[in-house]
Parts: sequence; C-alpha cells; structure tokens
Amino acid sequence: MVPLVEFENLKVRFKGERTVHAINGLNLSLQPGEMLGLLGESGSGKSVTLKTLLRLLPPKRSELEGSVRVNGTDVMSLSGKALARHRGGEVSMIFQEPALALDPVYTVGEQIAETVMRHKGVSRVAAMDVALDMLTRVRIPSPERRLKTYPHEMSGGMRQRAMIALALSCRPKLLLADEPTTALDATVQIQILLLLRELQKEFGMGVIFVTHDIGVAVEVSDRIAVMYAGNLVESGTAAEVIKNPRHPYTKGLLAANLHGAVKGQRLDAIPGSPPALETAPDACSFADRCPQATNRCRSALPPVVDISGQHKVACVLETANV
Amino acid sequence: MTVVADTAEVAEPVRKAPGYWAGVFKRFLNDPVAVTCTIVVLLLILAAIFAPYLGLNDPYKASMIKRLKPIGFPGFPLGTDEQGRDMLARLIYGGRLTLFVGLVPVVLAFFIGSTLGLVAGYVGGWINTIIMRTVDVFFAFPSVLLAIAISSALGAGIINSLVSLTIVFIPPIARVAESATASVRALDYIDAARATGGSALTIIRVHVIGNVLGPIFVYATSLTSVCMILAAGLSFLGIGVRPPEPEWGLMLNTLRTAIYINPWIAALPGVMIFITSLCLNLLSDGLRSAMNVKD
Amino acid sequence: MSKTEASFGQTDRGGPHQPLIIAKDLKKHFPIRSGLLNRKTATVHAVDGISFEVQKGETLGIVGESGCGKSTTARLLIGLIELDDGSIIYDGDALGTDIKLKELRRGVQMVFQDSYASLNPRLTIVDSIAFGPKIHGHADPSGVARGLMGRVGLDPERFAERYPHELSGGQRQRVNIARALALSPRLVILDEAVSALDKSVEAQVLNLLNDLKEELGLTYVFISHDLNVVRYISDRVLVMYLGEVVEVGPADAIYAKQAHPYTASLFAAMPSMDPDNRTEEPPLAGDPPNPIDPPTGCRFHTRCRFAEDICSKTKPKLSVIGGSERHLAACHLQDTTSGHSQALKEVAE
Amino acid sequence: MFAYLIRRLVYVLPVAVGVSIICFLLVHIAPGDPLTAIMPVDATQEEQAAMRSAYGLDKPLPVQYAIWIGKAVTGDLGKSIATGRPVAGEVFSAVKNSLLLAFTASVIAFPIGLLLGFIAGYFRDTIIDRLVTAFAITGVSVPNYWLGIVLVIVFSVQLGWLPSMGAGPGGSGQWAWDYAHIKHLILPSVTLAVVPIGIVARTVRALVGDIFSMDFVQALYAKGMRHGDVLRHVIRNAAPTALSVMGLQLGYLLGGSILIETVFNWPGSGFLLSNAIFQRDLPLLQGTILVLALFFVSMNLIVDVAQAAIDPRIKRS
Amino acid sequence: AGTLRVGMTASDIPLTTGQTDQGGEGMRFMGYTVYDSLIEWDLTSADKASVLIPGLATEWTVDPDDNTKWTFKIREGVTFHDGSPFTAHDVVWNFDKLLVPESEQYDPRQSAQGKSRIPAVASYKALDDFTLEIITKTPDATLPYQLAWILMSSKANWEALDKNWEEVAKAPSGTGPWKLTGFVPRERAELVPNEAYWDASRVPQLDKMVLMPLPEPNARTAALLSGQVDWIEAPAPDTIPALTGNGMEIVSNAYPHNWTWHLSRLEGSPWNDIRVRKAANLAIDRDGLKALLGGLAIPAKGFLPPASQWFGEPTFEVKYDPEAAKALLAEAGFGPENPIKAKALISPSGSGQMLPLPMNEYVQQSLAEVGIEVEFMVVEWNQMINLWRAGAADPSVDGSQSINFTYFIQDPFTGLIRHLSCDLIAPNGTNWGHYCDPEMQALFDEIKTTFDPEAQNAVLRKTHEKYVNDALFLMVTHDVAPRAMSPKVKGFIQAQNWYQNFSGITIEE
Ligand SMILES: Nc1ncnc2c1ncn2[C@@H]1O[C@H](COP(=O)(O)OP(=O)(O)OP(=O)(O)O)[C@@H](O)[C@H]1O
Ligand SMILES: Nc1ncnc2c1ncn2[C@@H]1O[C@H](COP(=O)(O)OP(=O)(O)OP(=O)(O)O)[C@@H](O)[C@H]1O
Ligand SMILES: [Mg+2]
Ligand SMILES: [Mg+2]
Repeated sequence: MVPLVEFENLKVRFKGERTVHAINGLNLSLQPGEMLGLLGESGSGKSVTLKTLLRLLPPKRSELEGSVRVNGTDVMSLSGKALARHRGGEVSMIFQEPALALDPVYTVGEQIAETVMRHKGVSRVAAMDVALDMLTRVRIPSPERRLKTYPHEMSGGMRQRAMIALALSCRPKLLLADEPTTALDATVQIQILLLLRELQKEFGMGVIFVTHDIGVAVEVSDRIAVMYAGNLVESGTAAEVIKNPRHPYTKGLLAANLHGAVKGQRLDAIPGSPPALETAPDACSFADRCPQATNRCRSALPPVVDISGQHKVACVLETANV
Repeated sequence: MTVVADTAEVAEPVRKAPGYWAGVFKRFLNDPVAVTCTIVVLLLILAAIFAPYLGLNDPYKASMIKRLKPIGFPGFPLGTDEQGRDMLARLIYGGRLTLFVGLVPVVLAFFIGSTLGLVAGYVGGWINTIIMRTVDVFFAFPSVLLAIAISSALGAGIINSLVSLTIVFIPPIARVAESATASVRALDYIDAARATGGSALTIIRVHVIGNVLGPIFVYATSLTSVCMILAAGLSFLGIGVRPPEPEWGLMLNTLRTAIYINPWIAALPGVMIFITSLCLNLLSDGLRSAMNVKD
Repeated sequence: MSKTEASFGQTDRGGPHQPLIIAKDLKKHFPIRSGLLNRKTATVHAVDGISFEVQKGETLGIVGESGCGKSTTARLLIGLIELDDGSIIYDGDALGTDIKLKELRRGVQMVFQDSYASLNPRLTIVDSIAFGPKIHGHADPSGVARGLMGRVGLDPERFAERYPHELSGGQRQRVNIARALALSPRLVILDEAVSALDKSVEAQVLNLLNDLKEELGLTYVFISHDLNVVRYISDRVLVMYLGEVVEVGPADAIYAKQAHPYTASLFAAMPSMDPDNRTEEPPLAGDPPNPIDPPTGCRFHTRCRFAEDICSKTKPKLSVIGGSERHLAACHLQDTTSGHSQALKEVAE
Repeated sequence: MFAYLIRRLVYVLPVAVGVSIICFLLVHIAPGDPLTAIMPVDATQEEQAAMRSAYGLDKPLPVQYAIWIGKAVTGDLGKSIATGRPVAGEVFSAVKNSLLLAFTASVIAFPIGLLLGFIAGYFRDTIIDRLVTAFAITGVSVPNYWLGIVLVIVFSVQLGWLPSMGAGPGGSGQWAWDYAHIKHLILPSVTLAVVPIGIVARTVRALVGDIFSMDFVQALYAKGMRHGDVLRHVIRNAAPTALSVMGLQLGYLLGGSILIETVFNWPGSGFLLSNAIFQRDLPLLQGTILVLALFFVSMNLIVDVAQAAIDPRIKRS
Repeated sequence: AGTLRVGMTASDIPLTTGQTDQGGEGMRFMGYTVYDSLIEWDLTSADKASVLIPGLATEWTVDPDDNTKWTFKIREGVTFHDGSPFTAHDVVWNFDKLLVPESEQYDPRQSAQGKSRIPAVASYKALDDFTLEIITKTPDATLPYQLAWILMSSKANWEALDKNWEEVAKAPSGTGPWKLTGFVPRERAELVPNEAYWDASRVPQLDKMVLMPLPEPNARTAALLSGQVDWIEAPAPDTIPALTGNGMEIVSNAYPHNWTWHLSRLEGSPWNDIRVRKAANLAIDRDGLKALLGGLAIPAKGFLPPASQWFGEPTFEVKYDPEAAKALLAEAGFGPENPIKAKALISPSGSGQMLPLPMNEYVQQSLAEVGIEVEFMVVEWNQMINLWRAGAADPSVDGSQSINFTYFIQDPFTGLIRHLSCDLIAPNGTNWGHYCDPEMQALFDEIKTTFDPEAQNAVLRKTHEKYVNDALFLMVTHDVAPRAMSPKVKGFIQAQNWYQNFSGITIEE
C-alpha cells in the first residue's frame, strides 16, 4: 500500500538574519486513515513539518532537501493549478489560532463556500449548502445563523469548529492539525478532540495532529512521534511510546507532564533548554541536556533503532539493547 | 543556593548585551539611505549654525547691478537674487530660519504633546476626557487650515509662526502619546511595578516614558518635514517670517516673478525645501524601521 | 540567605493560626459602555462575591475555565484594581482600615502569565528586579537583585545586563519570580505563571517554586487551568465558575472525589494519559455562559446534567460536605434540604 | 447601526461647539483693526467708530460670540465687511468650487495612490517597493505651491497647453463639464493631488504589507486559494482603512488648498480665505474657517460611519 | 469691436453701486466706466498732465460776493442706463446718499468711500432741474477737484430694486459709457458699451470688456502669456522682459503718484535738521533704483512728478550726490563714523507700494553709505494704515521717525495740503509728521481762496517749490503705472492720470 505521507530525509533550513536548521533529516510516513500525534516542544519543527506538506514555507528564505510525497505525488514538484488542487483538496490544515487563520471580514459561510467552489467547481448556492452541512457536522448549534456570522462574533471553541468544518469541506485525504486545541479551555479542548476523532472515522482521512501536550496526543493518536530539534527521537503506537518510552527525552517529557508525580517530590525535570539550531546538528541534539549522555552521543548522529514493529528510537543507548 | 543547581542554565559565553538604543543605532547605521539623509540634514544644520564662519558673502548686501545673476556668476556660486544678494549665502542663512521654524515647533509640540498624552493615557478618567476632547476639537481643523488661521490671526513674524505651528502639532502628538501610553499601561509590567508600590510618577518615569517615547519620537520626526513645508508655506503666503530675513519660503515668494528672468535661481529655495523635507522624511522612515515602530 | 534581605521583609504579626490573607465576599463588576452617550449598558460580573482564606505556608490552587474571574481575583488581592465590595484581611489587619495598600503590597506579590509582557523591554534584568527595592529605599538594590538571580538559577554574571528579549520564556519567568521576591513578600500570587512554558521547562520552574517556598517560608496562591499542575503544587484547591466559588477543599480530597458536578466535569475533561482508556464522552457541552448575563440560581445549571427546577431558582450556598470541615461545595445535590430530587439519594449513598 | 450613527452624531456636537469657539476667538485675538481695509485711508475717527458699531464690533466678546453663533445656526454668517455680501453665500459658492477641485484631485490621487500602495505592499522589500516608496516620499516632500508655479511655467507659459488660472471662460458661475472648463481644472488638481498620492500610497503600502503577513493569508493559500482570490481578500481587508485615509485626505484637500488656490487664482474657499486674511474681513474669515472645519468634521463622521458599515470588525451595536 | 479681458490687481470686483472701493483701480474700472461725476479728468492726452473738464456739469461758477456759494449747470439730455433722466435732483439725492445718514438712500458702504472726499461741502440744493447750488464750509477753491470723486448712481434704478443697495450692486445703473451686465464676485465683471452715452466720442468701440481680479503678479503675467487675458495692470518688473519677449506691449506714462518717506517733525526727530533732510535726498541713486524696477519708474525730482503742471522751479535739485550729502551731514555734525540713527516704518506689501521691500532696503543701503543708519520697523499693510492714521506721536509707531507711503497726488488737497496742513495733524487728519509751518499754511490758505484756475496753479507751484526746497520728504521715485497688453489691443492712450479712457480701444481679431 502506498503510504499517504512519506518524508524521506527532509531537511529544512531558513536563511535570513540568522540561519535556522529547522528540520534535520526527518523520516516519517503515515498510512491512509491513520492518526498520528506529533509531539514536541516549542521550536522543535512541528509546524514546519506540516507546512512542508502544503508547500507553505516562504519560498525565498527556505531551503528544502529530501523528498515529501503525499499519496505518491512529490509535493516539491507541484506548482500552479496542481498545487492549488493539492492544497485544501488533498491536504488541508487546521491552525492553532482560528481567530487569526480566518479572514475577519468574510462570514464563516462565505469562507467555507469559497473553498468548496474553488475545489469542487460548484455554484455558490450549492457551496453554501455544503458549508451548512459541514457546520452541522461539526455540531455547531444553529448552523444556519452561524453561516452568516463573522469569526470575531464566535467563541474560541466555535471558531475552531468552523475551522475544522472549513478544512474538511472538500473531503481531504490528509488533515493537518497544528495545535488546534492549545488556545482552548480544557472543557472545550476535549470536545474538539473527540469531535476530531469522530470525524476522522467518518471521513476516513489520515491526520497529523501536532501538539506539545502528551495527554492530548494520547487522546487522539493511533501513533505518536516525538520531535526534538528538527528530528524524530522516538515514534511508535501511542501505547508503546507512553507505556514504554525509550528515549531519555520522551521519558523526561512524561515526567514533566506530572504523569504519576508525587506531591512535594522533586520533578525529574529535563535541565536546560533546546538548542538554537544555528548549525546543522552533527551529534545527538539532546546530548547537552541528557543525564545519560556519553562521548559517543556528542561525536556522531544517533542511529535509529527499531525496538519492535513500529516503535523506533534515535538513541545510542538503544543500540546495546537490540 | 545549591538547591536549584539542577535547573541552572547550561553554560553560555559571558557577554554584555547591547542596550536597546545601541541596537537601534546599529540598525540605523545599516540603512544607507537613512544615513545619507542624516548626513545631509546635519550638514544643513551645521552650515546654518556656522554660517557666519563660512566666509560667505553678506546675505543682506544688495546690489542692483548684480541682480538675478545666473548660477556660477563670478563671486556668486549660486547667482544672485532679485536684489543682487548672494543666493548661496541667503540659502545657507535661510536654512537657519527655515530649519528653526520647521523644527522648533515640532520639538515644543513634542514636549507639550507627549506630556499631555502621557498624563491623559496614564491617569485616564476625567483628566483624559478633558485633554483628549480638547485635542479632538483642534483635530477638527485640517492642519494647513489651522496653521493659516492662527498665523493670520496672530500676524506675521517668527514667534507667531512658531506659536501657530506648535499649536497645530500638539494635538496629533498628544493623540499618539495617549494611545501609546494607554497600550503600555495595559501591559503586565506596569501592573507589576504598581504592585511593588511605586508611585505613579516613578512608574511613568521608569517604565512608561522609555517605552512610549520611541513611537512618539518617530512620529514627531515624521512631522518635521510637514512642519517645514507648512512653515515655508506661511512665509510664502506672507504670514510667516518677515522680509528681509532670508527664509526659503519667503525667498520662494519674493523670487516668484524672477522665474521669467532666471528660473533656476527662482527654483533654488524650492529645491532646498524639497531636499530637506525629503531627507527628513527618509530619516524618519529609517528611524521608524530601526526602532521597529509600527504605523 | 543574608541578614539584610531577611530584615528587609515583613514580620509575622498574627501568629501561625491567623490566615495570611482572608478574602471576604469580594466583588468586581466591570461596566461595559456603549450606546448613546457611552453610558454603561451592561456589567461583566467578573468576580461576584467570593470568599476564601489562605493559611500561612500553604499553597492555594485556583482553577476554573477561561473568563471565570481567576485573574480578577488575583488583581483584587493585590490591589491592582479596586474592590467594588468585600474586604481583604492581611495577617489580621483589614486593608483600608488597619493597613494601607502600600503595606499590603510589600507582603503580597504577583507573577503574571505572559513572561514577556511582564518585563519592561527597555530595562536590563537586574534593573527590573531591583526596581522594587530601589523605590523602597533599599541600600543596595542591585545587590539584592543579583542575589535573587542566583537564587532563581540565573547566573547574575551572565544574565544581569541582558534585556528580556534575549532570554527564553523559562528564563524570563525566573526573572519574574525573582522580581516578585525582591521585596521579600510572604504571599506570592502566581497567575498562570507556568502555563505558557514548555512542559520540560515548566517542570524546572515548578521545582524552583517548591524550593523557594521551602527556603523562604512563602505562601502561594497558584492559579492554573492545568489540574495536574494544581494537584502537584497545591495544598488546597478552589474551583471557580462564572465569578463564584463552587468548591474548595484539600487537593487530595477534591481529586479523590469531586463534590460539585462542575468540578467533576472539569476533572473528566483532562486528557487521559492511558491510550487504552481514552475519553469517550465530552463531560461538558458548549462554552461557559456569558458573565455579562449570568444564569440565575446555580450558575452552572445551564450545563449541569443534574439540573432541576430548583437549580435555576435558588442559589446554593457554599457549605461543608462529606465530613471534612475544610471541604466546601455550593450545590443543591450536597444539601439534603435543598429539595433537589437526587440530593438525598446522593447523600444516602 | 442606527444607534452607532446617533452616537457618533451626538459625539460630534461638543466638537462642533469647540470648533466654533476657536473660529470665533481666532479672529478676535488678532491685532489690528478689521475695518482698516475697507475704509478709505483718510477716513476720520468718527467714521470709523460708526462703521465699527454698524458691524457690532464694539460689543463685548461673549456677546459678539452669542450673536454670531445664534445667527450661524440659522445659516446666517453675517455680512462680509469688505463686500457687504452675505458670508454664507460667498462661502457656499467658494466651497462648491473648492469641492470641485478637491474631488477632481481625489479622482486623480486616490486610484494612483491605491494602485501604487498596493503594488508596493505586494512586492514589499523589492526594488519595485523601493521605487514606489521613493515616489511617494517625493510626493509628500515637495512643496506643492512651488510645484504649482513650476507647472504653470511649463504647461501654460512655455507650452501654452493649459490655462494658468481661473475657473473657465465664464468663471465658476458658468461652470460646465466641457473641455473649455475642464482644462482649467487640470493643473490645479494635479498639483493638489501630489501630496495625497504620496500619503495614500504610503498608508496602503504599510496596510497591505501587514495584511499579507497576517496568518489568514497563509491559511487562504493552505486551502488552495489562488493568487487572485487572496488579493481579493487582502483588498477587502484593506478597504475600511484605505477608505478612511481617503476620506481624511479629501477633508485635507478641501481645507489645505489655500496655497494652491492662491497660485492658480481658483475661486475656492482657500482663495476666499486668503482674501479674507489680507483684508482682515472678520465675518468672512470666521465663516470660511467655520464652514471648512465643520465640513472636515462631517467628513470624519461620514468616514467613520462608512467604515463601520463596511468593516464587520467594528462593533455597531 | 472685440472683447477686452483685463487682469486687475484688485482681489475682488470693486463695489458696483456707484462710489467704488478698491482705491484708484476701483475708480478706474468700475467708477469712470459705469458712472460719471460732475467734473471729470481729461483722459484724452498722453503727453500733457491731465486737467479737469466738464462732466455731468457743463459749467460752474463761484459767487464773487460769497466765495462759499457755487453754482453748477447740469448737462441736459443725459439718461441713466435704466432710461431715467439725469437732473440736478439726482445730484442732491446722490449727495444725501453719502452725507445724510437719515436719508432713505444713505449707504454706509458708499459713504465710507465718498464722504471724506468732499470735506468742503456744507450744503447743496437743486435750484431747478438743471441748476445745482453747493455751499462750502469755508471758501475752498479745490471744490472742483473734490467733486471729481463723486459718482452719480440712478435713483430710479434703486427704487425699482426695492431701495435695496445689495440688489443694486447686482444690477447697477449709472450714466457712464459702460453698462455692467453681470459679475461673479472675485472672478469677473462684464461691461458692454452704453450706445446712448452723452459724449459720442466716448462711446466704446469694443463689444465687451471683462474685468478679472488677479491680485498675484505672477498669475497676471501667466494669464497674459497664456492668452487668458489681453491686458494686465501692473506687471511685475521682472516679468517685463518675458512679456516683451513674447510680443506683449508695455504701456506706461507718468502719473500723479509718488513713493516717499514721510518724515516726522516731532521734537527729537533727526529730520528736523534741513541739512539732514537734504543729505538724505542727495544720498539715493535713483537711477540704480530704476534698474531694480525694470526701468518702470521716474526718478523723483520733487514731490510731484517733473511733468506736473504744479512742479514749479525749485532751487534744491534732488539728485544723487553722495559727496554733497556727506558734506551736509558733516556740517550737521554727523558722518560715517558718527552716523545718525533713525527708525523707519515700512510694510512688506500694500496697494500701489511698488516693491516696498527691495526698494526700502535699497534706500537703507544708500543712506547708510553717507552716514544715516536706518532701522526698520516692518508691519503689515493694514497695520501700517492704522499707524499712518495715528501719526508719528502715537505710541503705536514706537518712536519711528518716518513712514514709507506712496501718495496719490492728483489734486491739490490730496496731493499737497492734507500732508502738511496744521489743522490736519494726525490723528485729526493725515499730517503724519506733525509738521506745521505758518508759511506753508499761508500757501495752503491761498490755494483755497484762489478761484481763478491759472492763479491757483501758480500758488500750487509755489507750494511745491517749498516742498522741494525745504526737502520736506525723502523723495524717491514716481510710479509710471505700467500695464502690459497683447498686441491685439489697439487704440489705447494712457493718460497721465489714475483713471483711463477705455472707449477708444479695439481688439484686432
Ligand atoms: N518562516 C520562518 N523563517 C525563519 N525561521 C523559521 C520560520 N518558520 C519557523 N522557523 C524556525 O524554525 C524552527 C521550528 O519552528 P516551528 O514553527 O516548526 O516550531 P514548532 O514546533 O511548531 O513550535 P511551536 O510549538 O512554538 O509552534 C524555529 O526555530 C523557528 O524559529
Ligand atoms: N478590565 C476589564 N474590563 C472589562 N471586563 C473585564 C476586565 N478584566 C476582566 N474582564 C472580564 O471579567 C471576566 C473575568 O476575567 P478574568 O481575567 O478574571 O478571567 P480568568 O479566569 O483569569 O480567565 P483566563 O483563564 O482567560 O485568564 C472575563 O469575562 C473578562 O472578560
Ligand atoms: Mg508551531
Ligand atoms: Mg487570567
């Protein structure tokens, strides 16, 4: 089966006032209908990974290497009409701040309908019907009325639902969700997470769900991939990664998430802060913060070790175990 | 102190961070256009200040025989005006008054307007209402109209021009200052400073001024060219600087009829106004981007 | 800890059993102006009569949905906004009658959520921290500041002269903590102080807060929407809904059993950490109601599974439940006399 | 929307009163006797005194203000000292001519300014942007009264293509939209248009640049919108602000054309004003300034309301 | 035939109801065109100074027994533009319009312009339809000159227009050679010939004359060069080469106008010393000044232009002789090392002031060279008029010892008497410098009481000789009233007068 998404040795570099090596040799694939949680702290390259799939990075300032394929199509080779069809048609995206990602001067209905018209070539009236249908599907109360409201007239949760309706309106095969619930309250967040889970089943699309909250990743993902400094450090099924974390960074994150922390006891915090990425890494990026780091970690890139089935870890410590 | 050792920062080279203004300065220096314009403006100001020491001809000495001589006439590098006075000397001396009347109102309005805006923005309440509603009333006049109205009411003369232009520029500056102050005041660090028990005056001095002065200053610099053109316009209308003082707007006026004899000479004061205001505008733009001020 | 810093702080007056701070019936309504002549047309009932106390040396966690009035409460406690009603008693002294705001502020300090906005971008780190001691006439403000930097894990040699934008979020939040400590307060209010930080950094800061508390004998009011964090750090937890307290009690007791349906929903909304046991049903539908026009009776009745007529009519009182006299909830279900059909049954269980 | 309109109207009232007080005071703080200009130079003291009381200039200031404002609200702005004609009529016909000029200048300036600004914002930080910006800055830096003189020399005197002054063969009273008249509009309105071109271009450039860097633009691309669609969104977002800048500029054009009208002998409000200034014709001066300022205030009002009407982000409760 | 389009220097169309405003230009274009006065100026010759001639009065006599009683024969058969006949009763009606506030037709605006022109008039009455009697306050032989100011508007027209002067302004009616057919304030006025004019030789030959106010000199020049007007008043000197270069014609002629410094004769004024006054007059290179004015000036030889019928033969020759000036000053005890200090009032603009700033600076320069140091007090024109009325002793002039004024010197009273008469010392009159000399006063009285025109001219010449010999003013130049016109304009004769005759003009198409 052709994987829905396939990154092969992706490297992304930003030029400008200072160079940022945002993605450094990423290998990742996603099967159709699969829901992947992409986990990592701020600046680890999650958003850049997603944007690569839509070719949304600023063309002049970014340099890309490696290959990215969606459904077997090389995304890098797309342009013009094909690219526009790809964006929103094949792959669509939900953003962290729906308040910023929606055009403030168009109604929600217009914005959904516009996408539908563009991709499905239907009339305005038909597109509005689709929009109404989508708003109903994302369980927005009184959808007819909401069709005619502007984004700023909605609450955060409502806006995110509208954003999801927009993203799904053209039945994409792949949905990218960039921290869609970070800005929301816990009670609303869980509503959105469950909604996404449900819609994913209903539409059968593949989803990459970016978050820095392990709990959120667990709630939605079949598989979890942990990113650090522009590369994956560990990936596997949700259960494998949570119950049997192998990379020191993953372990640290779980500890920091107060998973099973005892009150009053010191937390096993990961010391320090992430690297600046000004140069391409030639060793384990985590070595500086790793309590188990050895000279070997600092001298070469870590190997990717298959623990079992899907469970992969990029850490020297695991070589011994295999 | 050892208890927090595990959270201490990973070693980084010791360095002394450059201050904000140092950063602004560096960015400004990297902008060739802004630097060129600054040099031009500085040269003009220096020339104006040191005019008496530049070995120029007497800008007031007239000679009927040598009137309206072309550029390059022996002894008069830029020719002579309608009374045979040396254009070069008059343009340089003219820079004195023109720049004075063009810049001083903005400086005065900067101080007065910023103070009003700061007080209105920080204190709020009815003080804000009084100050800002008054400002609104003055805002109801297009600036040119207001300047002309006040100047014509007060009559010609340098002081009157200064007064009227200052009045014209106080309201816009006060507005910018007020909104900048109000937005800074809403930031948490002001609350944090208030929570430490600092008095309003201390907080304004330490925490507010430094953060609002930038945008106000940039805005004020953008007004200098407007002010200069306006000041020259008042003189041009005959309600600004009085003859025989050399002032570019006035020179433009008195040389108007000479356009038929020696258009280049007649154009010179206009060119000077244009160059100066162009440089002031570009300088202000440079400052704006160096200080990262959004419109 | 050197002598000078200790003597710069405040001394205990009320004794160990006097709560450090008591909030009585605090109210804050924000007017909304619009319409003709900009008249007041509506009020946001941001904080609507809440009472609680904070014991010396404890950490009180405050949780609740966005907009329920957590920050407003914090700002009221430190006098950044004026009370509409109610009173604050600090170590036995009533604010306004026994002590002045300025004195209260030496004992109470605050750390804000947005680490960047809470630092003056034009001041160096050391100047920001030294501001408080300086205006209080301390002899060596920058000495105090450098000492505190060391204590919060920032090498003064390297960081003192830097500006906020040159620091990471975690480092900035350490600076904010140091700044709050500069006047040697006894109570520190942390308003979402760790929410914006990455998980790994958050843990560092939580460790730091625990260390400081122990070392300096501090009392915390810790505001957060992350129940895991609140549980980890708090001794007692206060749950707010639409400007009111719905439940307050020892952290462990509340985590073990939530007395108020809202608290229960809030806990149920936490993402599960078990991939085999994910949340199936959203515990609450929709958003919280608008605080401009809060529901009558129990404010939660519009979203409550157990709501009955009585809930929309009578406002439940905050009362002791389940034996622990420090565990209170405001729910008709917990009140045998409320007339709620499920109330007795619930208690009978 | 209606309530918003009313609120804005009510808000305008105190401003209008303030404006009228300033207008009134302006001409009364002035030194010199306003009657000088119209009396023969050797008129006697009694003759002057008689004239002064005929114009009510011998009463205390507050009384004069009350009389003036009381009449002004009924549309009677008094009589010109210099001509004896009712000020209201004079101002009305002059403002009409100024509006003609200001509108023509706007018709020239706004499309050019919008287009240039849009192009520069779209190609931000490229050579095109820099060229446009340079052009715009030149526009705001050039003293337009001087430009006017230069244009007259070139196009009227040297080339003889366009008339140098006036409002047409029959004067403004016989204005018609034919070439004989329109050609009189060309030079003054082009001169007048230079500054607003610069200002509109610069504002729109910054505006469009900002909008292009907003997140929703990326989101538009992300959902497969083509360039044209994105431009449509950007324009729609920029429209309210651009509209208000243009509205304000129109107001400025009307109030700021005095120098240009003087240069071109255009029978508008600026020309009237400069006559009034030099003749110290108090009622005329007051009336003209008042009408222009009130026009400007109403312009702001209209702009605000229009902006509120087309910008859904503005609360219209 | 054809249309003559005139660019005036006024900023507005002059008052159209009869007695015009806007000074000499108003009288020129809206006064003597639409209206007539009883006695008029002869505008037919360019070569000799113009003199008074009969207008609406055909002859006038003064009663030999009672020198205050004048009788005027009114011209018969004259009609107003509205068709109503002109009679002696209309003259009375017009006098009442100016002098009697109680009268129905009293018009403050016209009165303000006309009343002060006829100070001699005490009373008047119509003896019959064509005989008018005027009584003067004191014997005053300058009455004919005064009456040349007063224009006659139509009573019938005023009555037809509801006795409303504002309406009359829109549709005025006079007896003049031109009829006003319409005007747009500040923009244009249109005049057409009055074919029924009583003096057939002055019926205009043009089809139409259009007046346009163009106060800005550059705008006037540009308008002429771009063909928007055919005729401009007072082209700026610097534009003249361009005008002539483009085929325009410059017409000029001497006329009774001077550019002087009126000197203060108060206690302490340096000008009280005749040697200083003479020195100042000798210090100025008037030919240089003429160059500054593009040649459009007549260097002053006296207070009146050299061609004036009243110039006489003064012994003091006004010329450029700096050495003599220095000698005179040395005699008075001053010199370049020990200069006299004087303060002078000037204005940067003002009607008829030529180029006040450059000219004054030039004068200042010249005086400095011989040892008179002048400091200027520069005030606005309107302020200047006030200061001129207030007189040299008024505190508002701030101790200034001279005032730069240009004087209209067309008739004995305005030309000579009003400046130096003892009973007209400011602020009661316009004797700004507080000069009072019995000898001069006697001459003035003689002018007023000499009713024979030739004898009166002789007295006037004597008066002017004293003006010059005593160097009572700093006499600088005379204006030549230049006007530029397109070569299409034919048949214009510029009289040596403030007013001009437009009737003979034609436009060559
Ligand atoms: N357009 C860009 N130009 C330059 N650098 C960029 C750009 N976009 C991202 N980066 C840099 O690339 C790195 C990865 O950014 P990315 O946005 O993918 O992080 P992230 O994992 O999504 O973090 P967050 O959780 O904060 O959203 C960061 O260091 C960021 O500064
Ligand atoms: N200055 C103010 N003017 C008007 N309304 C205000 C003001 N400050 C807060 N509010 C309103 O009061 C309510 C409570 O706000 P508060 O900031 O206390 O909530 P919070 O619980 O801290 O929320 P969050 O979790 O989003 O920080 C909100 O509805 C808010 O909109
Ligand atoms: Mg991101
Ligand atoms: Mg909050």
